[in-house]
Amino acid sequence: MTGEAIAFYLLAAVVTAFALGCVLASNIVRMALCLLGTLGGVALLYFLMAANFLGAIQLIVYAGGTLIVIVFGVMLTSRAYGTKLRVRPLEMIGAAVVTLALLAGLTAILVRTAGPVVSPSTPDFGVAQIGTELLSTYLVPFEVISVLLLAVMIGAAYLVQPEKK
Amino acid sequence: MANFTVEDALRSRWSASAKPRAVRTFAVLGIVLAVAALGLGYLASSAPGAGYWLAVLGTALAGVAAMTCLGAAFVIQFSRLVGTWLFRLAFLIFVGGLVGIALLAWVPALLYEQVDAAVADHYGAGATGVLTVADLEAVGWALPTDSIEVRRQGAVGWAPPTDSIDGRGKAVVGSAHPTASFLAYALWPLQFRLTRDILALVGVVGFVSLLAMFTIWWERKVAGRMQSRLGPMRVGGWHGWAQSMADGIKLLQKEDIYLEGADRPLFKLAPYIAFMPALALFLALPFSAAWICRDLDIGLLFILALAGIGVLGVIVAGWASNNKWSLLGAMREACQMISYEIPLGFALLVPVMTTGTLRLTAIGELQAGGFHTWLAFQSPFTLAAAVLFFTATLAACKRAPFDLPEAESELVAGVYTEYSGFRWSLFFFAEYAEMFAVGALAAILFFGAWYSPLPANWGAAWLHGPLWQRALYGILFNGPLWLIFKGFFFLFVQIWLRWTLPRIRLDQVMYACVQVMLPLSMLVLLGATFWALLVPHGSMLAVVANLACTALGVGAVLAIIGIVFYGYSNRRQLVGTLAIEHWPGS
Amino acid sequence: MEDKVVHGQPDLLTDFDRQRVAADDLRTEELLINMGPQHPSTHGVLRLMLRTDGELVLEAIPHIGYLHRCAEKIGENVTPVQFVPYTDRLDYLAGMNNNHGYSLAIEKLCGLEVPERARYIRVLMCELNRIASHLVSFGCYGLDMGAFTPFLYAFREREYILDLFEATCGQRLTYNYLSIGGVTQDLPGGFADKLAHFLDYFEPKIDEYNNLLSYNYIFVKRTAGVGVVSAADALAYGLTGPCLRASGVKWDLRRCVPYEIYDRFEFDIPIGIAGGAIGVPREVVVGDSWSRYFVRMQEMKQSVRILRQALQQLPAGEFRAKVPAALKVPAGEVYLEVEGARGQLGYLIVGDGKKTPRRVKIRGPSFCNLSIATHVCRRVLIADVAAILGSIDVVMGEVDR
Amino acid sequence: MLTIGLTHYLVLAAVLFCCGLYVMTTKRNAVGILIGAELVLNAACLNLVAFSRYRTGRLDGQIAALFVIVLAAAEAAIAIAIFVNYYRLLSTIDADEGRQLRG
Repeated sequence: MTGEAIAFYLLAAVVTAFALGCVLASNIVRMALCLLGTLGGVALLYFLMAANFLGAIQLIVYAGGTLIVIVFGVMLTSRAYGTKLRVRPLEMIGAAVVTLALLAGLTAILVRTAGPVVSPSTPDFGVAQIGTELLSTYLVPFEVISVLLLAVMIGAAYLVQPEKK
Repeated sequence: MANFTVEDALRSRWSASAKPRAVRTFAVLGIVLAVAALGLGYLASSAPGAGYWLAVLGTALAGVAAMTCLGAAFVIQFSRLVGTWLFRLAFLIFVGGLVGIALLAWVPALLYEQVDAAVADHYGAGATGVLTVADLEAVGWALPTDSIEVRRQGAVGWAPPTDSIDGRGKAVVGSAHPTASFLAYALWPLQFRLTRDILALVGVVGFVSLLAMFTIWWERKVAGRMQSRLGPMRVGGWHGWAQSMADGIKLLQKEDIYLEGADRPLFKLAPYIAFMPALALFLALPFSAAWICRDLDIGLLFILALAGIGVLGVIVAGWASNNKWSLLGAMREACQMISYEIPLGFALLVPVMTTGTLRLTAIGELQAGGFHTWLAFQSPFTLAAAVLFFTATLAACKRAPFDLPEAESELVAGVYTEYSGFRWSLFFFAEYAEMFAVGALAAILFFGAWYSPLPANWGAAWLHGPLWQRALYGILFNGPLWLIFKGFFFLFVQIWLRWTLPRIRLDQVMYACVQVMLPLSMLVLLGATFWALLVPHGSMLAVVANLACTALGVGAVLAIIGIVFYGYSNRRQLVGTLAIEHWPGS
Repeated sequence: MEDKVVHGQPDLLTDFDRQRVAADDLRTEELLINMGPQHPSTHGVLRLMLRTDGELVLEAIPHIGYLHRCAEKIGENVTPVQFVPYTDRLDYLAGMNNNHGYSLAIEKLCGLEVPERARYIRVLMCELNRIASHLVSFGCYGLDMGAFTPFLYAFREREYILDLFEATCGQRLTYNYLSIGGVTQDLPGGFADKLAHFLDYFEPKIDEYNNLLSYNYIFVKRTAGVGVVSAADALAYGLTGPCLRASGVKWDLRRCVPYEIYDRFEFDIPIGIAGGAIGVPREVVVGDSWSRYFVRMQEMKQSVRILRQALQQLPAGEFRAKVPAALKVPAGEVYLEVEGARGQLGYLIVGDGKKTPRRVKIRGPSFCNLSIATHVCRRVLIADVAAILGSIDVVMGEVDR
Repeated sequence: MLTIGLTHYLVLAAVLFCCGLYVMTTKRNAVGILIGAELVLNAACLNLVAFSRYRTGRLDGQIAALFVIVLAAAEAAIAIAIFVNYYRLLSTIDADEGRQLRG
């Protein structure tokens, strides 16, 4: 049993538990917290895969993001309507069947097509390399994304601005 | 004056059945945790890679928790004894702590290097292997003379010995000293990374706890002095130094109250969500080039991320309390955090851009050349970034004048309204830990990190001298004491501001962020970019700006010192005759 | 939700206000919050029902009566001399002023003549107590705004005044000192020196506190333009005291309807001044919280002036008129108002020849001043409610009586 | 089983993906659906990083994941803006019923 295996199984359990928490929670704030747990677990998985920068970014961006989700979850819902997310039993069963089937299918395919387990031979990339790559190989998508972010910022501001009467 | 002892605090609290129950609970918990720690430790010793890291974390946390629980059981069982004993020896403990910190500064250099040298001797440079106690016994304990130098230059943290330490002077091998046998047994565990990491984690946990306790007491003393009173004076001997300890014991025994209708799991969880990140960010916070638990190449991002997560605990606490004041406090906290992280991030980008690295030790090492090499004094923009950073951290730590989430005159106690006892104190541990962390971060990023204002190469010769010269070097030029000192300086400024300024209103907080700090920080970042592009290092303009900023910084420090000195020497005149004469009631 | 204009002050909207009004549009649910009876900034057991939209207070409704102690009814069942201690408990921060008003009313009804020295002692005590009361107001207001330190300073100075009171009458809070026909005992030896000493010490301190708190940028930003009460509104709601004067109405009973011996002293009536004048920050609007607060600070200076003059003129002589042991309240009715620390404190006493009055009615200034709270606390932030309440400076003992 | 490889991560990502899918289909709260979407996106990110680590040996996967994270943030911002508008139109929730403002 290697340390990586221990860590992976531990984190996988945590991530799965939190994801299931998201599924089972009926309260929006709890759901958001479970989401945070999942995201944190995934961030640790990134650390496990030596993607340190990505892990940290995940924590920063998603901590902020989840925060907003929670805040709006609190503000936009009330116990009367929002909290008890009433799910129709039929819908629930249907969704469960479909998702479980999908999961089973995916897992089966993944396991069957799994190649031999190889240890990664890649070096651990540093932040500098990511930066260099972003500004050389991936410069175009990088710029596109930044333009998109600007558009999103303006769009969101436009959407929530009070109506002129 | 009769001292208020722990026993006094306990006497009023314990019911007949509570004491044995608490002892039993703590003892059982402690044993379980100890077993868990041992198991995890065993796993960790065999686990390489990231799993090792997790296991170490688990081992250390479980170990600390086990020790805490067993200690609590012991203290509660023998509270009368412990109380009197503790408070008799108050001063000794205090002085011992100070001396301990001073000595600890050289542990990595003196002990770890020694063991590493022994390993290298035995297996050859660059190789790894495990020494037996007998091997260690054969090693003489003369200190490797230039190991400290190597450690300082290497700046490798507590990484495995093989990482970068090469070509260092060999330990002198001599005949077995009478104490060598004992030392060998004591030092044998130090050759394992696991031991060093656990020591580091225990050190971090201990430091954070002591930090919070000390800072709470200190804040009360500072507040008292600013308000022409004495502050805590009774518990303990000297100036009520044990006040936070007694408060802590009191808080531990308080009833854990839940509100009807509160979201209990979240309510219980929230203090931990707030506390754990505040604790964990110390893992990446360097106290000096060698004194760091994990020297991450994304250290700054890591700390920022954890600080962001801690806020979530406060928000969840406010929401789960089922109290409208708490909820309003949580909303304020959310507003404030989301807004102020942006100028904070921009301000942080300036030193990152100047130095070109996110690794905190690397940023720190660049400032070794004395006062004028500190990053804040490199250009007007870095200085502005330092000011912006400090202001934004005030808001991020919800300290006055940005303490809206707990604004006691508006929101009762804001998010903390419904918390009591231990959970309540956890929030404060988190708050003070974070306050110190941002202070230390300000020091690392802008104000010379663990270096004194004197250039570090001035006393370099002392590194090869006897122990006292090395210790003096550590005190005068370079070492964790300097970072702690700087961190506490910024902490003091935070305390000072809190007891001086009124609170800002919510809309003004948002206004200050969005309309003032955000554009300013953007301009500063832009300016710093152009400065880096257009002003070459060593050019006339750069030197002039450097000198001017340094002069400004020196002037500010001298002004503060002058004000303090003036205030202290004229305190009687300043307060007024009446206050001194205690008139006319006496 | 209906009116987008801040009620009663359409021309005083600051940029902040506009932002706040605009923020209204993001409608979230309305929240009913109980501010009090246990709340740090309601100064006692006031309970405010806040109807808020997030942080924005739509309406604040004061609920009072938590400290009702039947003072008026007790007044009808005890003799006037016995009732004096009860008046101490009305406005417990300015007990001397309460004693004063009641004593004056009874004296007027019974036709008692008070000796000169007693009148001067009364003025001394009332003005000292006014300073003490304003100091509490100043300190607590800082506390409401999140500034802790001025509170301790204010209480330090107040402590000296209380020491003076203790030396004089043995009490520090409820004095029972200004009694019917004069004062209960003469001033202790050395009082004049001690008081002069205190005044010399205290007067410069006021400027120090102005520099510390009144002109603090954050403090001004928090209070200036918040809770503006126009002069017309102030008069309509029956505001008196500093609250009225801050709205620009130069009305002080000590000067306008002089009672006791106040016509013998020279002093100014500080009123609220619009921002930009000397010593007034730019943001200040007449009648806002800062004006109310600052009027008190200035009044302390005026009180010091009065105290100095009274101390200089203090005559020798009797300290108390001969009051019949069984004082009967003659048939008739008297209504008398004095300028208390918080405004006009009125006593209506109806006698019918018995030992006890038939009716005692007290006009507590805080009660009327508090009534403006609902009017002003509209479309303000929760933090502003604390600012407004603190600047009105209510004492619940007087509101509930 | 004891050595961790690509398949392990892919299966975990599949689990995450299915959880997210389920949340998206069943929850009726808009914010809940957003949370489901975040789960799905995370599953995708995990895949990208795992492939980058175990197959390509280059940074491309990490950078793609970086883009996904940024896009997810942008998506959340727009989604929340839409929810606010939606709520503004249909704000029929009783204000003073029991625990106000609770989620």
